[in-house]
Amino acid sequence: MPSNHPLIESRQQEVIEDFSVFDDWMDKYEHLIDLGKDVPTIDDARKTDEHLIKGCQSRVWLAADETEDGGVVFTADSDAIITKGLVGLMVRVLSNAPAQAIAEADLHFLDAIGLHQHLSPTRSNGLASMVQQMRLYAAALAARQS
Amino acid sequence: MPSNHPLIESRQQEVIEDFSVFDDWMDKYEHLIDLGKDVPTIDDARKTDEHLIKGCQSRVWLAADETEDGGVVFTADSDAIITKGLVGLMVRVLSNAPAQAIAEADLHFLDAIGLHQHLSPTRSNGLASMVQQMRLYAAALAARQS
Amino acid sequence: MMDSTSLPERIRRDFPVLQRQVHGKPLVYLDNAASAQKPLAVIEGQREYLSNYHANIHRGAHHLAQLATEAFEGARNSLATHIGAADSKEVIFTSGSTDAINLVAHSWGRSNLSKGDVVLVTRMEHHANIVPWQMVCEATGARLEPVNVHADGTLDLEHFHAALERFQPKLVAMVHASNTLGTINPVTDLCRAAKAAGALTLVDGSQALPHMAVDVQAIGCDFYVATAHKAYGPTGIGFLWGKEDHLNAMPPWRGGGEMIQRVSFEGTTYNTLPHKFEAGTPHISGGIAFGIAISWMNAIGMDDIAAHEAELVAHAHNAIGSVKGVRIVGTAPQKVGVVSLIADGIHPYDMGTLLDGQGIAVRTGHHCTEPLMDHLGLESGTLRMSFAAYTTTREIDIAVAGLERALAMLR
Amino acid sequence: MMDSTSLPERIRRDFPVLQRQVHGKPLVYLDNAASAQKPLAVIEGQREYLSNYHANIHRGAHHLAQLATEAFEGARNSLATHIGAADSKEVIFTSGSTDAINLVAHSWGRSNLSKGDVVLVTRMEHHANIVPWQMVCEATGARLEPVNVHADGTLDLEHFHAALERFQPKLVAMVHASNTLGTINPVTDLCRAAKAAGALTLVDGSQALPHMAVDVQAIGCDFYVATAHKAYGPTGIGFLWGKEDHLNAMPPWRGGGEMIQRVSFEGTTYNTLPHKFEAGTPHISGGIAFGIAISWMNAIGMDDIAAHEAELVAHAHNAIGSVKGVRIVGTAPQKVGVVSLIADGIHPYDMGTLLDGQGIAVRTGHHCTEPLMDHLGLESGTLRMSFAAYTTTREIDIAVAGLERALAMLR
Ligand SMILES: Cc1ncc(COP(=O)(O)O)c(C=O)c1O
Ligand SMILES: Cc1ncc(COP(=O)(O)O)c(C=O)c1O
Repeated sequence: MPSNHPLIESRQQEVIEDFSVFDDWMDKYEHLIDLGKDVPTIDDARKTDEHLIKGCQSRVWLAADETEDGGVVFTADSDAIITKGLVGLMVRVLSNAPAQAIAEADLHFLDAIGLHQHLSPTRSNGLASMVQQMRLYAAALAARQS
Repeated sequence: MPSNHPLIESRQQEVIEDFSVFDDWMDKYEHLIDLGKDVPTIDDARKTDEHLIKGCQSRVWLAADETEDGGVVFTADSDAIITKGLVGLMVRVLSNAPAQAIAEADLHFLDAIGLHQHLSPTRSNGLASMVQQMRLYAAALAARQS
Repeated sequence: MMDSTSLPERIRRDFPVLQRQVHGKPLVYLDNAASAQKPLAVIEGQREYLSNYHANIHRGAHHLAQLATEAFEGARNSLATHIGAADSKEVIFTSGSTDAINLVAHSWGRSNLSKGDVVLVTRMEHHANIVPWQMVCEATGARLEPVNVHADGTLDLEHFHAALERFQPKLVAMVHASNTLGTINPVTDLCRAAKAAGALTLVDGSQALPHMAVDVQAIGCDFYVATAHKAYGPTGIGFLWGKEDHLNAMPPWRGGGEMIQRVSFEGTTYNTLPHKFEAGTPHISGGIAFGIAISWMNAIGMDDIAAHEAELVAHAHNAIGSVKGVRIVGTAPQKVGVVSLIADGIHPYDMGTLLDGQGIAVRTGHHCTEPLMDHLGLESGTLRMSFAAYTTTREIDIAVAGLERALAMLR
Repeated sequence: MMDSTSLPERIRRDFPVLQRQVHGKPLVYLDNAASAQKPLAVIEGQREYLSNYHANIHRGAHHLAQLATEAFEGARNSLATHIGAADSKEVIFTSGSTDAINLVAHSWGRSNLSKGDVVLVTRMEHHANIVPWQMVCEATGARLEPVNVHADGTLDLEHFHAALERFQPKLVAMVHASNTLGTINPVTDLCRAAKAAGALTLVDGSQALPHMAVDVQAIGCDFYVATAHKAYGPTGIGFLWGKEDHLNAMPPWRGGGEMIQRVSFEGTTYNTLPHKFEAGTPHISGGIAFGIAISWMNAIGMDDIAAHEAELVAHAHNAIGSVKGVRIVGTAPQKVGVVSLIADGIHPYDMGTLLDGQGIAVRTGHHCTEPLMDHLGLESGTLRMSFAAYTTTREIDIAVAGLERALAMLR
C-alpha cells in the first residue's frame, strides 16, 4: 500500500472526520448534497466538450491547471448534485498538490466514509473516469518535471 | 387416439408379447440384437444414397414398394445392429399393410416394450426419420388411391 | 377473474430476494423492466437440472443426454405454444433479444437488403433494435429511417403511415411495449399496414412477454423476439420466432456444431430448423428454466398479470401526479408496468441514488433508448419505476414517499 | 504434490449427480468431453445469485445492480488471472466457444480476409473451428486449408510447416486438445512458427481449460477461446480472450445495449473493451458461476487435475488394450482425459447403447469432427470415454467390463 503525501493524507483524514458524525445513510447524503451545492464550480466558459467526461448516468467536467510551483489545480463540476458533491471531495483532496503526489495518491477516504461504490466504473456516473484523468494529467506533468 | 387397422394392431400386440418375457434391460437388448441379426435385409443393390436415411449415429436404408392390392412392402437395413433390430420391428408391424393404415398407424408398441427412447428424433439413429418416411410414402400412395 | 389485488400476496413468497433488506430497509424492487426476479420454481428447476440430469443434448445415446434433450425440447414446445407459433421449430433459442435481433439483421438483413433499401424503426426503440440495423445498413448500403413519437409517448401513426408510403421499407422493426415509456404499440395494426406496404415486420417483445398474452399469429408479424430474464426466467437465454418460410430461406449466421448436417473440407451442408440457427452447445439449463418461467406465468394467467399491472400503473400515475414538480413521461392509454418520470431541475441520478439509500431499486438514465431521450428533449434521461406481478401498491406508495423525501433533500 | 489417487474420493461428494442411478445401476459418467458435471459450489453459487442479488448489471445505480456487477466483473477478473491475460478487458464473455470463434470469424475475419487469403486449420478441429471459417471464406473469397493428422492422432508437423510456408496464411486456427483423440497439440511451438510466418493464431482451448493450466501469454497466441460447461461451469457461457490491440482494431459484431457509447440516428459510437463485444444483457448468473468453477478448479490445482487424468488415461489405455478386437484411436504421448476406440465389425452406436443399459454414459459417433473421421477412415465414428477430475480408475474398469459384455452380446 503506497503511503500518501502528507498533504493528501491529512486532507483525507479531514474528510473522514467530517463524515464521521453521520451514521445514517441519508444524513451522509444530505451532507454530500450540501457540499454539492457549495462546490466552487468550473467556469462556464470551460464547460466545453473538451473538459467533459461522459458517464452514462451523469456528466462531469474537469479542468486542470499547472501551478507555478509545479503542482496542479483542479476545478470540476457535474450536472448531478450528488456526483458534484463527490467531485468536490476529490478536488478538495487532490487539488493544489504536487503532481507526483496526485499521480500516486491512495484514495482510501471514499471507502472509509462508506461511499466507495460511487467510484465503481460500472456506476457510470463519471467519477471513476474523472479520477483516472486527474491521475493521468498529474502523471504526465510529473514525468515532464523529472 | 387413432384406432389402428386390425392387422397393424395385432402385429403390435405380437411384438409386445414377444418382449413381455424380458424384464431386464440387457435381456431385451439381447433379443433386439438377435432380431437384428435375423432381419431380412434390403438388397445390396438398393443400398444406394437414394434409399439412405442419414442419422447422425447410425445409417438406415429404406425401400418401399407398392403391392398389387394397393398395400406397401418395406425392406430396410441399418449399419448398427440395434438400430437394425428396431428397423426390423417397424417393418414387421407396418410392411404388407394397406397404405392408409400405415399412414395413420398409432405406433404404441415401442413405448409398451420400453424402447420408446429410440424413436426420439434427437437420438439421431435414423429410426424416427425412417418412420416418418414410411408414413409419407404410404400417405402419398393412399392419396393417389382415393 | 379473481381479485387481482391478492395476486402479490399469493406469489411474493415464491421470490426469495423479496424477503431481503438493502441498506437496512426492506427491498422495494421496482427495476423489473431491466430484469425481473426469479420464482423458486425457476431457481430450483435450474438447480435440479444441474444436480440431477445435466448432459450435453442432441446426438447423445445415453440416458442423461436423453433426459436433458427432452427437457430442453419440451421448453421449446412450451414456448411455441405460449406465443402461438405454428410449429416449435419456428422457435430459435438465442442468448437474448439482442442476439435474436442480430440474428435477423445478419442473416436476413445481409442477404435481403441492398443499396437504397429502407429499414423502418420507431424512435422509441431500445438500442438493441437500432444498432444492429445501423450496422447492417452500413454493410449493405441500406438506410434506417425512424418514425416519430408523440410527447405523450404514443407512436405518431400518421408519420408511420406516411413513412410506409414514402419509403416502401423492406422491413419494419418495432417494439411491442416500450421499456422507457411503457407504451403498448398497436402492433397488429402496424404489422397489417406494413404487410400491405410490402414490408416484413419484426416485433421486439422483450417488454411484452412478461406482461401480457402474446400471439404471434394474431399479431401477424414475421419475426418476434424476447428475452427470458425479463419474464421471470434465467439470464443468457431468449428466442427468435420467425415464420418457417422466412427461416428456411435465411442463411445460417453462426457456424459450428449442431447447425450442420455434414461437414467436410469439400463442402458443408446445414441442418434443418431450428438447429440451423443454433450453433454450438445451447444454454441447456437456461432453456429448461425459461420453460419453467413460462409455465409459472401461465399458472397465474397472463390476463391476471396484465390486469394487476394495469392497476399498478393507474395507482402510480395517481400517486406521482400529486408530487409537486414531477412529470410523468409516457402517458399512453395502453401501458405495461413502466412509469418514467422527471423532476424540475433535479437530476434523475440524484433521485435514484437517494431512493437506493431507502432500499428502493429504480433505474435512472436513458434506459438504452438515447434516440428517444433526444427526441423528447430529456438530456439526463428519466427515473423509471417498473413493475412485475409481485409488485404491490404499497411498494409504489413507499417509493413515492421516498421520492418526496429525496426531492426535499435535493431542493 | 498430493496423492492424486485420492482426488476423486475427496471431490466426488461435491457432485450430486454422481450419486444417482441410471437404469437401476450407479451412474458411471464418462461423457465429460461433451459436458462436465457441476460441483455444488457452482450450483449453489448460481442459486444464491438468483435468490439473493440478481439484477441487471452495469449502469445500475442501485445496490443489487452494484452487487451483481461486482460479482460478474469479479468473475471476469478471475478468468483473466487464470489464463494469464494481460488485462481483464481482454476477456470477452460469449455464449460458448462456438460463439467466440464466430465472433473472431465475423469481426476480424470479414475485415481482414479477402480473395486469395488462406486460413489454416488442422484436420482434427471441432466443427466449431471449421464451419465459421468456411462461412467467412465463402463471404470474402478466402480459402480454408487443412493440415493433416497422423494415424496415431498427432498433428503432421511437417505438413504444418510446409503449409505455413506454402500458403502464408493470414490466420492459423488450431485446437489446443482434441475432443476426439485427446491429443494435446504443441500450441506454443505452433504459434511461434505461425507468428514467424506472419500469421495470427487462434487456439481453441475448449478441451484444455478443464484439464490443464493455461497461460495465453506463454502460448503466444493472438486469440484463445473456451466454454464453461466443459470446465465444471454452467451452460450458455464461454469466453474469447484476445490481445488488446487486435480487439481494439476489430469492429463490433453484435449491436445493441452495453456495446455503445452513444446512439443516435445520425451516428453511433461504440464502447471500449470488453463491452464493445458484449451486446445486450449478459448471462450474469452464468458468468458468476463460471468464476466459481474456475476457483473450484484452482482450489484443487490444475496440475493435480492433469496428473490425475494422465493416470486415468494410462489406466484406460492399459485396460482397453487387453480387450480383443478393440483399437484405441489416438495414442499421442500427450493427451487429455479422452479415449476413443473402435471394435472390429461392431458399430459404436451399438456399444454405446449397451453401455448405457449398464448405467455407463459414453458418447458415440463423429464427436463434431467429421473431417477427422473421414481423414482416419472411421465412417461410423468412435466410442469415446472422457474423464474429469472426479473420474476413478474403478469407473474405467466398470466401463471396460461393460464394454466386454456389450461386445459379447454383439458378436
Ligand atoms: C474442441 C472443441 N471446440 C469447440 C467446442 C464447442 O463448444 P461449445 O459447444 O460449448 O460452443 C467443443 C465442444 O463441443 C470442443 O470440444
Ligand atoms: C424493449 C427491449 N428490447 C430489447 C432489450 C434487450 O434485451 P437483452 O438485453 O436481454 O438482449 C430490452 C432490455 O434490455 C428491452 O427492454
